[in-house]
Amino acid sequence: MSDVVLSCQNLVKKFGGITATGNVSLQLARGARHALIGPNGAGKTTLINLLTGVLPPTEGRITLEGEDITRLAPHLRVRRGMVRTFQINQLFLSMTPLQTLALVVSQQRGLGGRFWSALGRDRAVAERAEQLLAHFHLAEVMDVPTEYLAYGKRRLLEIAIALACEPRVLLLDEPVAGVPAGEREEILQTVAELPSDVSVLLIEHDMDLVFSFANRMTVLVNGTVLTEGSPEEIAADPRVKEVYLGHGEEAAHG
Amino acid sequence: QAAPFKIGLILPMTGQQATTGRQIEAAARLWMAQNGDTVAGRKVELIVKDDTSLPDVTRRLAQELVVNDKVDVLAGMGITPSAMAVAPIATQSKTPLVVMAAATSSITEASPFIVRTSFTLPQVSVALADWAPKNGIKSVVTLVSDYGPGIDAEKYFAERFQFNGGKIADKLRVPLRNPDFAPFLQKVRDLKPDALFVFVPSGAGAAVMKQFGERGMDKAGIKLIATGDVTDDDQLNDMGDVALGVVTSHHYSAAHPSAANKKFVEAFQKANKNLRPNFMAVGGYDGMRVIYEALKKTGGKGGGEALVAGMKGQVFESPRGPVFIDAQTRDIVQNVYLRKVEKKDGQLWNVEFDVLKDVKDPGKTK
Amino acid sequence: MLTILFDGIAYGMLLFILALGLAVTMGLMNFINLAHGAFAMVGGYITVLLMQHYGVPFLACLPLAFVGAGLLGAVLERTLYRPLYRRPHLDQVLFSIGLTFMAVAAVDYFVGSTQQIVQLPAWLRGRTEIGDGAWTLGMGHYRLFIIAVCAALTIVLQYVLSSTRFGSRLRASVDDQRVAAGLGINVNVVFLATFAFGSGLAGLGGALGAEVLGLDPQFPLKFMIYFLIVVAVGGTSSITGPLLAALLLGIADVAGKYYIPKLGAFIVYTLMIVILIWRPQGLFVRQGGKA
Amino acid sequence: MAELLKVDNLSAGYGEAVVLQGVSFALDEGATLALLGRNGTGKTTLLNTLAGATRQHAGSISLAGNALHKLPSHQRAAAGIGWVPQERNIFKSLTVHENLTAVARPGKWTPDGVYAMFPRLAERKTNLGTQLSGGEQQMLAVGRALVLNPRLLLLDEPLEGLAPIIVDELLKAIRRITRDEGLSAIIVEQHPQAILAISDRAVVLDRGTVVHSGTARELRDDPALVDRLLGVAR
Amino acid sequence: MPPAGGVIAQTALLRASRWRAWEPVLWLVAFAAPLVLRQYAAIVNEIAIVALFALSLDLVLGFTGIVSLGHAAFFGLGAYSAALFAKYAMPDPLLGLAVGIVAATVVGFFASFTVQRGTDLTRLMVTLGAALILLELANKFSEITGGADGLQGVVMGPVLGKFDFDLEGRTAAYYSLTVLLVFFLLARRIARSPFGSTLMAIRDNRLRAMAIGIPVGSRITVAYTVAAGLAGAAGALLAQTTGFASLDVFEFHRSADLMLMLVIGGTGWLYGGVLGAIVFKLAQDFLSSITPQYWTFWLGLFLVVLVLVGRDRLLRPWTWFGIKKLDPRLRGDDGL
Ligand SMILES: Nc1ncnc2c1ncn2[C@@H]1O[C@H](COP(=O)(O)OP(=O)(O)OP(=O)(O)O)[C@@H](O)[C@H]1O
Ligand SMILES: Nc1ncnc2c1ncn2[C@@H]1O[C@H](COP(=O)(O)OP(=O)(O)OP(=O)(O)O)[C@@H](O)[C@H]1O
Ligand SMILES: [Mg+2]
Ligand SMILES: [Mg+2]
Repeated sequence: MSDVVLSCQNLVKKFGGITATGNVSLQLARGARHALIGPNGAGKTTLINLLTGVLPPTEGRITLEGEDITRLAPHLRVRRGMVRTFQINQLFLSMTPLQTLALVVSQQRGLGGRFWSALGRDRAVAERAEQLLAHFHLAEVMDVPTEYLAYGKRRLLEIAIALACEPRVLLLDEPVAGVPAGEREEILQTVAELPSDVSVLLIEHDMDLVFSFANRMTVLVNGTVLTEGSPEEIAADPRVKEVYLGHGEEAAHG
Repeated sequence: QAAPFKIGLILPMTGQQATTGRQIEAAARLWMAQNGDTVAGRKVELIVKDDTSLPDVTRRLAQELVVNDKVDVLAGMGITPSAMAVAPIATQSKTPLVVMAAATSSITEASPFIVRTSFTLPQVSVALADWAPKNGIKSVVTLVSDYGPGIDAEKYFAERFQFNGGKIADKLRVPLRNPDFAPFLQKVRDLKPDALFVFVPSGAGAAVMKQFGERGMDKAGIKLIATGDVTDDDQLNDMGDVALGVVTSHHYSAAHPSAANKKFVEAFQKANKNLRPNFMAVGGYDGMRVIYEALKKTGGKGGGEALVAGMKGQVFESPRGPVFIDAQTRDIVQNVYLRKVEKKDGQLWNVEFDVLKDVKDPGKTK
Repeated sequence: MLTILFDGIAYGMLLFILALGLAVTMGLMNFINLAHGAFAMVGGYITVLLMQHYGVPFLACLPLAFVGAGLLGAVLERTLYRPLYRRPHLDQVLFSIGLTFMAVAAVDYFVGSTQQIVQLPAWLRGRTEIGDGAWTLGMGHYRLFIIAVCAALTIVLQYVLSSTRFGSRLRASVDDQRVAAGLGINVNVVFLATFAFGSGLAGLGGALGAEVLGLDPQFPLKFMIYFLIVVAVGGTSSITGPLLAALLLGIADVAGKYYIPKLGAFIVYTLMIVILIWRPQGLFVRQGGKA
Repeated sequence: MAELLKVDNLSAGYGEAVVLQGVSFALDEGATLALLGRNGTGKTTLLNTLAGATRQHAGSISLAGNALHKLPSHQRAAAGIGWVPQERNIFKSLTVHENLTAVARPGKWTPDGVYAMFPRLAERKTNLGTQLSGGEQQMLAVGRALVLNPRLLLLDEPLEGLAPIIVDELLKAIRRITRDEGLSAIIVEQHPQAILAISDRAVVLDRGTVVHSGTARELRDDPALVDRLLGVAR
Repeated sequence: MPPAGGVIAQTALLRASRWRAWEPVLWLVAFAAPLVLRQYAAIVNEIAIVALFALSLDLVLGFTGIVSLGHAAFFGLGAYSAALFAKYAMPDPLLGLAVGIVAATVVGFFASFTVQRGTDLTRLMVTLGAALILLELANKFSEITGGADGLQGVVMGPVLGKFDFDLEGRTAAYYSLTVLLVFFLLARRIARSPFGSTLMAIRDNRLRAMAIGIPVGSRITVAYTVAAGLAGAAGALLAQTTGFASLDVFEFHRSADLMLMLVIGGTGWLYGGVLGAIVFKLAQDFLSSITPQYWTFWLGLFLVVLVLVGRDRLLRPWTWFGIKKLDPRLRGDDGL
């Protein structure tokens, strides 16, 4: 098997007259820390939606570990290890963080169909949920229903859910937007420290974070790939500066 | 002083069938007001319950009335399924059940404790089927609501009418919940029969007649004939001129020309804000009479079997005319009248112009 | 043939006019107002009682039914409905059914449970026929009248909603009351006006429909299903959706009952289920983006 | 410069829960205030309270002499508040254009002005609110507040999710608007550096109370202080 | 760093599935009722049946977030299959109950595919339409079903070969209560299990549920099918204890009343249906015996007040649920 984990060929997505994704081909290597950047509305979120099966592509092919998953149902892609976070929080509002994580861990461990024992009866599940809560600073609010959490806490929960799925391929859509500066690095640190065979695709507009995190970058503009390369190459690319980075302070990094 | 004699009257007081319940309750109370509430030394007590036309509720209420209130007689029953659901209780507890409204033929066979004082649809439909061929009606389309009573009406009318040499051009059944009769009436119009025979539950009758007129069917030479439910006395007066001239057959008209009826109608209207009694009311009124008389016959002792025996074979002059309770079937035998809607003193009435005497329920002669 | 088509259209229009108010409160305001039929009933009774007891002409009764039901709607909105906008839909169902029960019993108490019958003026009672043979078109005058009123209403309403700012302010308020208010939209007034208008429409529908459908205290419960079908099939995001849905259902129902009377009762329900499974959002949803 | 906003001893929260307690500060016309604080300290609640979207328990807010706290939410826009909520809250059943026109008030800023500032939105004029990318929604939320032609802009994390190049432009635009048009702004941000650079004043909240209030320069020049106030408690 | 072994998390999680002190009390009272208050046996039976029916709706509505106004379809199926079975095959109640459950479950399985997609409104209407079509079918096939007159001549044998259905209705009450309890325990298990949590996840956020690998479609199918089975059981009980089945078991107002009861009691906590059934039935019985003509007014008033004042404050003044939920009205713009 090659060390390309996830790849797509000639993906196209049209919404009525709008082409959100136009002929994108992308390869995510095993263990990659890959960043996807591009101006607002470039089609980054759409690409993730296509990869995870939330949207059906108009054209093109997606393969995961060599298997064609273009038409595979979303939850089956998750079973194969592809997990994502959402740019706009998608949480279970009536559940507490603890219940949420216990549920996700149960589901991940194949216990989601169990109906004869109580949620949490399995000690290992509870333990993992507790670890995640502690790790994401959610322990003190673990019994508060999600709908009453402040935005930042919800954001943390959003990422915690994704990690609770024990991903092989992790797609992060602006995971730390709304998280205070101090905790951002910490969270991305957690992600960076995932086992080295886990591949991560990160969408993020905070260039400090992107450049410290990524070892490979793709720039998407108007639904097509503008360029791909190492962080240094991207930072130096004048076209990227023009359409995306601008000449502000951020561009100085990298 | 003997314990009071209790009558459990279970009726639909709310919902679609509410008018049935109101008419019967009012008539029962009228009977008691006119004839006193003590019979053969026993005080008569009426317990009214609303079953909202749900048979399982009817059954539970009957159960509770029998077990808790220890009623001597069950009465009422707005719709056939209610009567059917209560029948086993009547049998099991040996409590007479006087059916005052429900009109399906087979009800009286469901329990030996059932006595009926209303009517059956076959009874009134066949009368019309006898009358029609004699009056220049050779072909008919039937239009009935698609449920038990409607199918009864259709069946007995068509059989008798064909037996009498008439031709049934088509049989149409309309869903019970049918807001618009236009397509059915248009179909009838296109078939051009001599007459349209209609049975719909009272309430929908006005709509049929109106749309019949609106569609110009009368001008196209089609007559409207129906069972008396369509020109229900309860509403007839509000129907307006569209109802004029409609020929129906039924066992009771508020315009029945007899002293007994005059007295009944006047008293009923006086007691109920000028509400006109209809065929439901007379069923309730006569039902009370049957119970009273039976109680008298037992000398105030009551007892299920004795009461039913006392009810069987009663012959009396009802507001609707002479009636008797067939001792064998426990069903009512009565005259069926042919009536035409006419205007008298600015009010619409079902004026009787012909009568078939002592009609038994043809449904029992199978 | 043509007559059947005409009857179908008229029946559809009638359904539409009755469901229109619901399309406004439910579709636009996102409030599940099952008491809609009660407002229609109020309109119907206003008409019947005014005609019977005060000899008010039918045509004059229609606007009065609209105003009467609208006023009632306004009063109830201010006193009872308002706190419920942001409640779960199920609470709204509970509340509005309760209100309907009360209305049913109250009308029964005050007016009685018998059918009320509207006496139309003579000029609405007739019928005109044109053509002959298979292509005869027979038009009941009253049905023509319903079609005309309905068409006029649709045009006015569609204009108000799509071309004025009121429409978008209303939808904004429904989408997010809190933020709409924070951005300067007087949500209370917008809702009050819309609700009163929707109730008024229901009243008008009741006044027009009483003639064909009959009128008794059970009216709101008897016809609730029909209103809901129209709104569900038409989708809840526009006025034209329910209109087309009502026409479709009306024509299919009338034609079906004419040609295959045996299946009479099944047609509407089957059609509805098929459409809803095929297009779960309703037949005519608002399409975003450039087509 | 005249004082535009004065918040005095403000307490507010959700339902019975009190989130803000005794918050007081003031802001001059044409000045920009950076509102900082850790997660969940009540920054959003403060902005929402100014916009009238929470339950206020005590205290007063005056905007150019008007007692804002006495006005219902919808009249505060007329009084001069322009609000960009944290979760954007784009009206989902309205198109981009309708999102702007539904709330617009007469004044210098018109939908066309917004389109000039965010050309991206012009291309998406007929998209429904939910059919926008995250960043586009953010632009629309800012535009929607501008067409209210407010005197005081409340920006809740306005830079979140915007491309760097747009961030630069937006910061410049905010600076220009406050400088040239005399508009005031309160900006909540997680990134103190970016925002302190264009702010005149800074307020730091912790657990619903003001723990620091001063000039923006003061904070910018004292990283240690920033770290003490905003650093993650470990 | 984390405290060893996840003890804290586990205790917190299991708290939700522990029996509260009042629960056995409630059931004891229920089972004592037909003995102590003999005259109420019949209504206890009726309440137990609708409570089971409501429990079924709670599984789909309260837990999975699928609204249904056609639940009477399964209720009716259960009722007719049990009645027909008793009439033509065997009068044994338990076998008949099983037949009713199986019939409803099978149809429920196929019906579950119609509620997979769409909005609340479309689901409401599809389910409602399905029930009405069944109603019309039962009407059309009157040779088998007895049509609008109802299916008569259903004679039930004794329960377990021992207990005859008596006139007072005590056997019926115990029979229904027992079946209710059994299915309640089953539903309780399901609701507190990981499976139950995945249903709630689907209710809360379908998109996210998919994104954590929950097979949304098949979960809905299972939940709906199980619920249909429970509704069928309730219908079978009704037919068996009344010895009668008629078309109204399919009627719209059965589903509507059911929804009212469930919402009165509160969705999503299993006891909602039971509580709602008790309150609704008793209120109806009480009011209609006082004023048989106008009781709907008072019932309506009760519903209106219930909603305006808030169910929590009226019916559930206690707080065993850890965090007390804020009244949703209080969130948002009631600024001064
Ligand atoms: N459902 C939809 N219908 C129509 N257009 C859509 C839809 N969803 C997205 N778009 C458009 O497709 C384009 C790509 O959107 P996408 O969300 O992928 O952008 P993005 O790169 O994630 O941007 P951002 O950085 O702002 O999040 C946008 O212009 C958006 O308006
Ligand atoms: N709707 C609500 N109901 C009850 N409490 C709430 C609600 N929204 C927020 N809170 C609580 O109010 C407190 C302050 O929240 P707020 O959103 O104002 O914080 P913030 O400073 O904006 O945080 P962030 O940086 O995460 O956006 C938090 O403890 C939160 O749990
Ligand atoms: Mg995006
Ligand atoms: Mg915030």
